Amino acid sequence: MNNYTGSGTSVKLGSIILKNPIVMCSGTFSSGIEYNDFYDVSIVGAITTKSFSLKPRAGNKPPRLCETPAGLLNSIGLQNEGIDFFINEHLPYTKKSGFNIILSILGTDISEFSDLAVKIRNIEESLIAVELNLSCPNVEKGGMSLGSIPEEVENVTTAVRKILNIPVIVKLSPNNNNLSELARRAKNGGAEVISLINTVIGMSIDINTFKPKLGNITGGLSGPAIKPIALAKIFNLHKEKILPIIGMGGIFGWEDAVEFMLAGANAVGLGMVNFVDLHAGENILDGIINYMSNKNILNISDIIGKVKAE
Amino acid sequence: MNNYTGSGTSVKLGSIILKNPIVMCSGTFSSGIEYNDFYDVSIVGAITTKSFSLKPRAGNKPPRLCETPAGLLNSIGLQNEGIDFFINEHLPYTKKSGFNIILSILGTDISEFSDLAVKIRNIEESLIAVELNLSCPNVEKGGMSLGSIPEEVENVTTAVRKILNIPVIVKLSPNNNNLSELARRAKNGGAEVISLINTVIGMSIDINTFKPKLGNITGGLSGPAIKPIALAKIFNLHKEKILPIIGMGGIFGWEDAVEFMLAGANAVGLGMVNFVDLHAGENILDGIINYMSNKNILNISDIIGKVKAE
Amino acid sequence: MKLIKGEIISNEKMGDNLYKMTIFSPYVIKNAVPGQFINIKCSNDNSVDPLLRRPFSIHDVEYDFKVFSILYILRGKGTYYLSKLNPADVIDFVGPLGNGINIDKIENNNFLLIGGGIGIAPLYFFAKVLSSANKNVFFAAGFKDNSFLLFEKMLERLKINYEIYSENGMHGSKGMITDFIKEKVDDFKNYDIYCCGPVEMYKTLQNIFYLRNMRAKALFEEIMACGIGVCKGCVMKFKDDQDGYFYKTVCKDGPLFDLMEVILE
Amino acid sequence: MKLIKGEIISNEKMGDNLYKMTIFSPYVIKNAVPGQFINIKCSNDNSVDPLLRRPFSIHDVEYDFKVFSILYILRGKGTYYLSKLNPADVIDFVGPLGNGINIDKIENNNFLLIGGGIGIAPLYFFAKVLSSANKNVFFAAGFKDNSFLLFEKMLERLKINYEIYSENGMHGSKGMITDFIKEKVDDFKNYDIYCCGPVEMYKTLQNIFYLRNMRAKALFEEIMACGIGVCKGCVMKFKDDQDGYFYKTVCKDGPLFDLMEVILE
Ligand SMILES: Cc1cc2nc3c(=O)[nH]c(=O)nc-3n(C[C@H](O)[C@H](O)[C@H](O)COP(=O)(O)OP(=O)(O)OC[C@H]3O[C@@H](n4cnc5c(N)ncnc54)[C@H](O)[C@@H]3O)c2cc1C
Ligand SMILES: Cc1cc2nc3c(=O)[nH]c(=O)nc-3n(C[C@H](O)[C@H](O)[C@H](O)COP(=O)(O)OP(=O)(O)OC[C@H]3O[C@@H](n4cnc5c(N)ncnc54)[C@H](O)[C@@H]3O)c2cc1C
Ligand SMILES: Cc1cc2nc3c(=O)[nH]c(=O)nc-3n(C[C@H](O)[C@H](O)[C@H](O)COP(=O)(O)O)c2cc1C
Ligand SMILES: Cc1cc2nc3c(=O)[nH]c(=O)nc-3n(C[C@H](O)[C@H](O)[C@H](O)COP(=O)(O)O)c2cc1C
Ligand code: FES
Ligand code: FES
Repeated sequence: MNNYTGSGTSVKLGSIILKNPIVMCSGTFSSGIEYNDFYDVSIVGAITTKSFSLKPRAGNKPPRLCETPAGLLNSIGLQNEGIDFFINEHLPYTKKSGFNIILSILGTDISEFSDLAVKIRNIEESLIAVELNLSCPNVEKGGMSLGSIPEEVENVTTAVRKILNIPVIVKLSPNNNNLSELARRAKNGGAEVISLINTVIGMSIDINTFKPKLGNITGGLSGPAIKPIALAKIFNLHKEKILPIIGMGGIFGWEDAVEFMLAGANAVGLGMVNFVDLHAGENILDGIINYMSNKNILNISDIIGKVKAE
Repeated sequence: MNNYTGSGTSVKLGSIILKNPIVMCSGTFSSGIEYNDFYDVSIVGAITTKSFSLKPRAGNKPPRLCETPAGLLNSIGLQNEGIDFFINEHLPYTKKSGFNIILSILGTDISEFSDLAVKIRNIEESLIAVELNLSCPNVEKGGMSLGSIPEEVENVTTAVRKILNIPVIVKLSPNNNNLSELARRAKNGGAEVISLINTVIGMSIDINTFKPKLGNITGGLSGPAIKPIALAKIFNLHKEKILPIIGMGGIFGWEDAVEFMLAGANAVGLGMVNFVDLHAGENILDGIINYMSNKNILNISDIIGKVKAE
Repeated sequence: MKLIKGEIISNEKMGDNLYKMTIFSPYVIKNAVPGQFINIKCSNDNSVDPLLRRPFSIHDVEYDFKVFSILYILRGKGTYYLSKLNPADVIDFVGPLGNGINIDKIENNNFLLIGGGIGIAPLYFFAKVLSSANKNVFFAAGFKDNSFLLFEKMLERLKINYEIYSENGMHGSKGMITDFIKEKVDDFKNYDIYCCGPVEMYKTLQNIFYLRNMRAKALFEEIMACGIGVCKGCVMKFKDDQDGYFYKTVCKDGPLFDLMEVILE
Repeated sequence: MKLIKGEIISNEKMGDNLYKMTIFSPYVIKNAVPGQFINIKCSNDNSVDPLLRRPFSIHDVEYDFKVFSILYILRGKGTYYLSKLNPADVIDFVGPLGNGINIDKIENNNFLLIGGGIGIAPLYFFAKVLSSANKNVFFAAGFKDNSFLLFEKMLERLKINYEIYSENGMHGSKGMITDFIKEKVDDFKNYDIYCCGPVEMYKTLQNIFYLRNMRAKALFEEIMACGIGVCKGCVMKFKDDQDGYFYKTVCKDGPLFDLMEVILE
């Protein structure tokens, strides 16, 4: 096993400094506790928690999962036990274990986000950052998610920023055409980092029963299938130099992680790979470190955005 | 082998009647001549030709292909020998062999599309329909493709419709958020059918050379990887009942074809599967016919849009 | 629970589309209780087809040889991959997973196990544990046809009481195992009841037991992704204290649940 | 060209990461000419990993036994899959593909074949055909190391002249085969020259031949999708009559091109 604390692996995203670029994606790593049975997950740069809302959410009706070619469709529907549960049940453990936590929060409107921020103010010092998951459908906005409406992205970010002192990350969905506008609005609102991409809308149908394979009819596609799509989105957003990016979407091996950094990701998010390789965090970190030594790369941050694309 | 002409397999798309729902996708089947060495391709419902422009196009610089998980990235750049070549070299063969040809055409502006239509007027009676590929980047519109601008979709369709008497199909790209608006505009312009989806923008990078794996940097993703994405787009567009749909994107087996029809496709497009299964046309048609007899489905058109999604 | 590379000791065809794989793993032997399962990567190291791991119940455990086995039906790509593996090949799995049945906490001496189809796989492990603890076990098993013929031999060796039904009558009595249960249910009033089988069986059993105010536990299946309670993908519906409902994960909160509490839809 | 299911007769390791697979196919035997290739599905029937077929040159043909072979290097998933296949397994391939070399149309009696690395694979088939037609053949082959040792045995059996170079000197003379060509090029002034190897070799050869106003033909590789000229994916750049350029497909217009016409970048 390699040495994870060497400064060569550290990356900077706005005012956030991670000891290495490995970030666990929201919803695929819970708060890290379960995976700590498999390896010491405090070694990774950061763990983004499952998105927590103000009150518990039951989530969507099952079935919630469906495998597709090199991909996974899910319609979990953001089931979570509510922010208080995180604060009372998970946080003591993650603090004690030295996890680097990015807390993902989820609201249906500005007021829910503000209320969440107020709750977080008391635990700020135990977090690296807060990530705004803006993909919850909003009833007032005709079922559109806040994250697809530029003004809302700015307003929600501004509101949270006002209450909290820790860095704010905004997570965007690839199902929008206007990612650079959304990222600019996030920046205007005070966000320091963009997380990209969330899952891609997809669907699957059982040809015997004629029923959609997901209880919720459509769901979000993740996994290797979406990797080229994620890379192109990150490459294009990076070119505009709006904000640093945590890049994710289909990373399965260390080679993929390097590819994302070359495309312009300042850090990389590991999502559903954790379900298949339960040691993905340490394996991918190891791979990156070996790559660095084979290629004589002193600082991993030197390769960010270095794809030769004139 | 099954009997392909039984009326139970026929489908109607606007005024187009296909003897079966199998349509070969543009760019993946040339004009059918090469595949005719493998099986009698006149059995399929229709063959969409490679997109032809007014003058020959050299295409993009290689490499033009890159395999991704369950997907294929391509940046062919619409290399083609020009419409005259199709008329003089391919058409006599396709006529003689009884292929059902949908001619795909490609222009950078209305005037190129009009000029193409004028050329086609003389050969109209040898074609089932003409398909407008609006994904060519347009210099005047700042490199955006015509197909992403609602008014342009309408204007180009109107222009072609004025010149030609055969049905017009408009092919849309999934890289747009506003598919239903684009489809409505196509309908306003006189299109009878929508083809959906073209490839999804993607990218891949060589981590040893730091170079993009495609000479053109980004490319279009096709294959099984995009199947759930295509299905969701087709399902959503079908719900709006704007125009009949030729659904495509990642179909590999007959089961996929059935899935697309359940989601709302009136006919199904076979794209890159032809590269892997060189008999895909007859295999998938056979599969559908067996499915019909196992399930006692008398007319395949009875299952269109019949996914149970309340 | 751990990520384990286990060597395959044998991988045999047991019947039509039915296979039994035996794997060497001191860790599983030491830690597994009946009802638990393992989550297997069913493709080569770098392959993504199939992408997700596949869950299989622990079917049998031989403490002396430090091997356990799974009994599996050929369904799709994952099980096809498994069926092609040979002794000395290595499989990559996570386990043991799920809550399972801790027999030390059970006071009753009488047990009725009801298995439908491949549902007998985990119940066999339970029956074996119960029988070595000298409990009184009755195993009621129902199949479609005679593809589980060899399973009867295994039951015989356990020296427990059993009854086998098959829908087409080719194995045991003709009929559904739930018909047998319905008829004899009063004989089992004071038994601890454990079931494993398809949803239709569970619905019938819920009705039978509900009318008699009896209880039972059951092992459930759902499509899984993480297998460790993280993704909330594999949930089942339960009534809550008010008039609402909530979801529990099969992989972590289950797969063993109180049959009478689950809402089957 | 046809879609064929061919039975594997043998699949042997020939050297480090080097394998030779022999396949029964009367159709290929009857139709293939040197330089042509086959496009193999390198995954199980329903698997999409890897997705695309993989192209391999026809390396040898044994007319008496109606078998042909490919010589392949272990690179990634596709060749890994091939390397695990056994005699009696069946592979699904399309072929023979590409333009190839029709020897009936060649008048010259003297042939120089220049192979770099795995590039010797298709040239061997050509050498065999030429030698049975009693042509005068000189085979110049260059390798990195000694992983192609067994290939020399095959050349010996053909009873042709040859010269082998390896970069590390472990097989034949030490150095690049292009050094040898540069030195001896004037001996081959009146030969028909055919090459197959990496791009760097081609660049060097273009220079050598250009200065002497010589010509040569070469077999090229590009990543392929359809393999039959449909997708325009596998193209190489050529000068056109004006000052421009155009693209030809390797799979259909090639893989044999005039080395002096190709623009290498
Ligand atoms: C806790 C648990 C224990 C199980 N124990 C056994 C056992 O002992 N023996 C046995 O034969 N089978 C068992 N199963 C079912 C087994 O997991 C499926 O048969 C297997 O996943 C099919 O995979 P496949 O690739 O061959 O089929 P595919 O058709 O390719 O499966 C497609 C997808 O559906 C999922 N899937 C399909 N059927 C099931 C199912 N019934 N449950 C969960 N996921 C499913 C797969 O994970 C995959 O994502 C168990 C399932 C669970 C949840
Ligand atoms: C006309 C032709 C003839 C060939 N003949 C031989 C031969 O006789 N022996 C031999 O060992 N190899 C030959 N090759 C190269 C061979 O096709 C590749 O080594 C093989 O495709 C690698 O597949 P993989 O899955 O093992 O590697 P991967 O790394 O998984 O390949 C990834 C992708 O790149 C493509 N690819 C990689 N390398 C090449 C290449 N050099 N040419 C074309 N596509 C490539 C594959 O098709 C695939 O899409 C030939 C290639 C061509 C075009
Ligand atoms: C089961 C599952 C649950 C997820 N839940 C969340 C979530 O709660 N909040 C969020 O922002 N993203 C969520 N995501 C999206 C992931 O964080 C990630 O953006 C996406 O899966 C792409 O990465 P991947 O392909 O590596 O999985 C979820 C993804 C999966 C597969
Ligand atoms: C190599 C290649 C070339 C293509 N060329 C065209 C084209 O010329 N015109 C067009 O409208 N679509 C073109 N397409 C898109 C296909 O017609 C189809 O919409 C897409 O590939 C999705 O289907 P698939 O996943 O089944 O391949 C091309 C696709 C591929 C893979
Ligand atoms: S499979 Fe992830 S919670 Fe059960
Ligand atoms: S591989 Fe399609 S044209 Fe050559």
